[in-house]
Amino acid sequence: MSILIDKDTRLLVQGITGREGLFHSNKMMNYGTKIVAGVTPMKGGDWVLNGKVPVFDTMKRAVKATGANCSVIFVPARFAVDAMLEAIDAEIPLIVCITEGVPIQGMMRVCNYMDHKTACLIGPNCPGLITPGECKVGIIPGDITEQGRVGVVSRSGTLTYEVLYALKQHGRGVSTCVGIGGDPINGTSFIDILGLFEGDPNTDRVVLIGEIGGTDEERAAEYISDHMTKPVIALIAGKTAPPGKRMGHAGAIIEGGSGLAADKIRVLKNAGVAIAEYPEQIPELID
Amino acid sequence: MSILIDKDTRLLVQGITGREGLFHSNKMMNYGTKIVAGVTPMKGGDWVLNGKVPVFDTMKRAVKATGANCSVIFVPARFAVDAMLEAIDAEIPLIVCITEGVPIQGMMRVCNYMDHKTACLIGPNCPGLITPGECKVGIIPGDITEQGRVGVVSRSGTLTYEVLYALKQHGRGVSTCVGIGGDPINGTSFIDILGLFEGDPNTDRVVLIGEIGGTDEERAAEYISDHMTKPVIALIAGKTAPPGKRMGHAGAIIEGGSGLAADKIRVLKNAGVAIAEYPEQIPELID
Amino acid sequence: MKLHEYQSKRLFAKYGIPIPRGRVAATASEAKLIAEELGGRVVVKSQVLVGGRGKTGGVRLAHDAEEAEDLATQIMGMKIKGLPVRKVLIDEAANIRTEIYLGVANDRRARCPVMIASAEGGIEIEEVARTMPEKIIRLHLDPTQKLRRYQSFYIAQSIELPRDLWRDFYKIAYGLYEAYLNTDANLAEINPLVITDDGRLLALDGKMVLDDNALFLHAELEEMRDLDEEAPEERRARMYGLSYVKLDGNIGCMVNGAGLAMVTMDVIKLFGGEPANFLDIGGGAGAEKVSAALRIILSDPNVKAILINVFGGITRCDEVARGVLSALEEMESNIPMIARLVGTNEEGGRRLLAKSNMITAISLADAAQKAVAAVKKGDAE
Amino acid sequence: MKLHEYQSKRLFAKYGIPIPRGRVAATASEAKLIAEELGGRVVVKSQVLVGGRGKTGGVRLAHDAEEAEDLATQIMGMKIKGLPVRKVLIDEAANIRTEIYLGVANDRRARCPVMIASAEGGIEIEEVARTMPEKIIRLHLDPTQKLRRYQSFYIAQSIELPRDLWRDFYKIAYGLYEAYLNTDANLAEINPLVITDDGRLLALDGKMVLDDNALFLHAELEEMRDLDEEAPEERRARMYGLSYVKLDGNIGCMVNGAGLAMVTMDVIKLFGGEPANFLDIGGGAGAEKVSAALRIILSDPNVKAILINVFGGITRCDEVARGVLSALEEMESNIPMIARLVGTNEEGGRRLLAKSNMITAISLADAAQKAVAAVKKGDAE
Repeated sequence: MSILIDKDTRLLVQGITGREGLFHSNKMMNYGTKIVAGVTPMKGGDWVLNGKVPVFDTMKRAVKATGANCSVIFVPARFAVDAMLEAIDAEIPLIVCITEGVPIQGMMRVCNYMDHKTACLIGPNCPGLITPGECKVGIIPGDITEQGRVGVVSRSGTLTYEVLYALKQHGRGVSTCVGIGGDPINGTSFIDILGLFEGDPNTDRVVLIGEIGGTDEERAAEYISDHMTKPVIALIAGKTAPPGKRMGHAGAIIEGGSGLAADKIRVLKNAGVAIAEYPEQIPELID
Repeated sequence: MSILIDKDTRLLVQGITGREGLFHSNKMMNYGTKIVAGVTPMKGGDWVLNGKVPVFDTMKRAVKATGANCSVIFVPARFAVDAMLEAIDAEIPLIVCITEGVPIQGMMRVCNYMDHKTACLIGPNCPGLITPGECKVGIIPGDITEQGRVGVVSRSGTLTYEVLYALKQHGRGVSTCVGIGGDPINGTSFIDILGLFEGDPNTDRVVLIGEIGGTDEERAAEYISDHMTKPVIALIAGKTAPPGKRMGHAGAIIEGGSGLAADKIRVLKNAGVAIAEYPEQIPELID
Repeated sequence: MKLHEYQSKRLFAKYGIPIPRGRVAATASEAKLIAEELGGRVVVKSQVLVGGRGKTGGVRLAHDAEEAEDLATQIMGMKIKGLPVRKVLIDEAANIRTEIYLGVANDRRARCPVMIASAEGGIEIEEVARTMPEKIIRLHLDPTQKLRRYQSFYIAQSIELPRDLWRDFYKIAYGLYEAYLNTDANLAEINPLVITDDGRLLALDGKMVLDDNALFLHAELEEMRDLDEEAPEERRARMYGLSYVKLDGNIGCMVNGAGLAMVTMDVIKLFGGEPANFLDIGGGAGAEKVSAALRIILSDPNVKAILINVFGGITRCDEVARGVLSALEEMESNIPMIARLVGTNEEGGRRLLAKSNMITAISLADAAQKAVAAVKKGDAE
Repeated sequence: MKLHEYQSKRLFAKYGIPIPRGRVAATASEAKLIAEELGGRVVVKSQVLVGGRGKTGGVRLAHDAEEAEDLATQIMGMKIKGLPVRKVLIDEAANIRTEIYLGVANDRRARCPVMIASAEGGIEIEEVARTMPEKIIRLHLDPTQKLRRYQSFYIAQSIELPRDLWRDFYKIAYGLYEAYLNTDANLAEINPLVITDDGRLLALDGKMVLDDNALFLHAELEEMRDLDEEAPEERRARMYGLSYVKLDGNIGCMVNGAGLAMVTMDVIKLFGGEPANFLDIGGGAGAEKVSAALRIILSDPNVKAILINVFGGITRCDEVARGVLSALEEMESNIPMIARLVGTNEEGGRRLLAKSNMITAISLADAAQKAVAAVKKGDAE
């Protein structure tokens, strides 16, 4: 019915006792997500969310006790690398890191470590995932999207909300929306998610939200033209961004001629992708 | 006709200009092994072995220029970790490290690095391989064995020669003989080689030469009873070795009750392996 | 965070990389003193955080201490690409035989560090990449390992470095990689790395860019930040945790989220306008932050209209409205403002702004069109 | 190479691990001086490279400096498991609430380091492994990464360490892993790591075993080798690059290759004999090395027969023969010798030995039987 998360997802929240962690855990639980455990070192033994969710000191203990199969990370940036490594070591199959501001070399070490393992990492610096009506992992507002057959994958946060909102305004629902995050080095890339959508019987078409910097969109274009049968619509942010300046996202810096929005749009068009100029155009292009 | 090496092996020698490297390169070439290149940093451009083999400064250059698909390492112990890493980086599929005295933690880093890659490493501290009549990689004397249908795998050096010699005395030839080395941490283990012999149509039975220390023989026993259809004969060295003392091989130290010869012999027997008391018994057990 | 040349080279020296003798001066007389100490010819180098200083006359050769003082006076009176020169580095002059490029950077695609080298040093590597891509050697490195000798030899051979310099080159490449790893750098480059006419390797110029997100691991490096080198509004933005980039247009933008902020700029342009800035207030910004953001936009004299585009999630629209109102209380302004608030507490936000003289919009396209129209109207008046 | 307790603890301290105040003494009066400096109760600990010193009276508590001097005198007169005590460590006495075990070792099977911990400290970990295996916590570590906080917390929790000590425990576990990595250790252990009755963690006793093959990377550690602690013949063997272990039997063995040497011992035993030693002359040994090896064997008064088993490969049989003859020239001996030489230059070797009074054998089994017979014959005479 969806990719990566669904109603059987057993979610663990790393940093559940923090302000952000607790706030969003409440929202996720209210949405219907099964939160089975939280982890905060030195807070093991506490219970949170009206006494419904136990807190553990370490991931290994939490996973053993609760059978969690997905973890979402809300810890401060300075602890995020540790949190990801701990989740990998605890053999969590799906790890979602919301935290923004993770050091790049720390992420290199995480990716290097992951190469030995089978975990799937979404993020960091991402809004997380939502499978409308079933499960939400992260911070995507639950009320701006509904169940449907459009898959959404994005490097952005609020721009994703904007697109989900525009889709909903036009009566379009979503199978799963995945925010892969805007950092220069992250876990899952566009092509991983495109492959999952291509194989998902409940996804008819895919919206890809990219931005300047890096070559993820170019690789996606290659993948789409080689492997995708489902139609793809793309929106690329940063057409007006001047080269060499960092536009908020650590990933959105244009390095030495590559990573330009115009180049990305050109190769995506060549791969048969419909390009939207702004969010409200997307529903029109789908119809 | 054999495993791992044969007449199509294109061998590269790391440390070819050293005393040991040059001596054994000569022997290997006289045996019929195709030596296509040597590598010694700062000696690139030289030619050795009567001007037949070019020397390169770096592995990448040598592999690119000669299409080598196997490398044998004769460099001094202090350069061996580098040599192995360089061979892995140059994407050599079969790496054989003869060098003795490689630091253990250096080997841990090599193994950790290999986990990302597809290379196969034999050794270190091993005599290498021989496929009689076709190819020899390492230092096993060519005249003590002949072509046949017995596979030999061993953690030892001269003890292997002794066994090959005993087999030849009784008219038994060998498909391939692999010395995996006596260090506590090495690349390929017994079970990797047993699997290859099991799948090799030219191997009828296998001789396994083990020794005290570690649990490689125990894992081999498990593998034999689960996966091997061909008969296995084993010789385990160190029945009289006192615990806690290092018997030459860095791997042959008995640690805290495990690794004893008696334990190894027991589990091998239980796996249906015939146990030889001394080398000359092996040919008798084969007949 | 970019480091000055002299800061980068000081770090290099710490990692065993040979650099010219020299020191930084903040006044011309100090420059003279240093030149006297060094003796002989010196190079007077402006210390500003932009590339291409040489072409603009920001790097000059002095034959003696008097000339060094003169040149320092001249250079410290300059602006290079808009940045005033406040310091000069006085380095002993080297006799150069060959110029090489050597750098370590993040490879996003391979998700690991990459060492880059070229026999074509002394010019920007981007320029080499454009004109002579075959002259660039790239080698991926393992972020958990130190540089290995064979890796440096491979590079040395590939850029055709004379073999007698390979061992020294190894020390330099090793040190550069250590410097990159130990400072959490995004970039560490020596350009040019020269061979002197007496056959030594010397790091003549250097540049390091550190990862702002990793500075908490390196308190000692944070102190190297040169506050004078940031545009004052960018510094103010940074202090408030805002992400702000000044641009040349006249429609100020305030948006939550980097992607949405870029799209907002794109849509303004699409409808014929020119954004005056990029500004991301981040997630969950409170009224104070929003107020600071608006004041930064208002302080730009080019701004003729302001577009506020907020998609509430963690960010609450009523908080945004409160911030806007508080900024407008402090700084009165006649600049037309277009607000488009959607999501969390959207009603509350709209209600608050209803009291002010604000144009509202229902969609991003609508908002952008209204902002462009407002500028045109202003121009016409 | 094993380090003494005091050497290990000195290294620990360097890596931030808290150890008791104390110093090593080579004389009883020095011990008294140190005890006076420390004040209060002290522990007098023999420094010998064997386990189980406590049980043999090699570790004693002194209530004052005079008692410390007395105990030091007694202990320095002792032999522990055959080793004379030449130094004592004088440590301030700790009040112990709990004893923990914490170590890092090589995991051969997983091919990486493993951290081992147990709430049952103060006894040998092998003992715990045998009697209470469920009390042992193992955690595999990445040799390219430092210890992570969560890893130490997992261990701390598993051994039920009070939570208020977790942060201090992290520092200790982190330091121990650093010490292990930075010295290329095979083993680094704190046993016991105690909680004192005022609630602090303290490394009361420690042990490190370094990788001999990695000492070339750590010249400063090689200097810690205690030559007095090796049996003189083992030291001599090491200097010649021979691998020698003395055993209790009476048939001396000289073999090339460790595996073959062990099998030679096994076959001697199989035919009713007892090997006097393990001796591997290594690959490609020259006459001088062989001669040294034979002299070491001959210096063992228990030896009643000698078996020389050489399978020539890199090693040349004629070289071996030459070495044997040269040793016999130096040290005349009536001990019967059985030589079995096969492989490279086997003919030459046999020809040389023909001149001497040597028994030859065609196979290993044959050689072993002849050696056993020679001993029996000697005993009978």
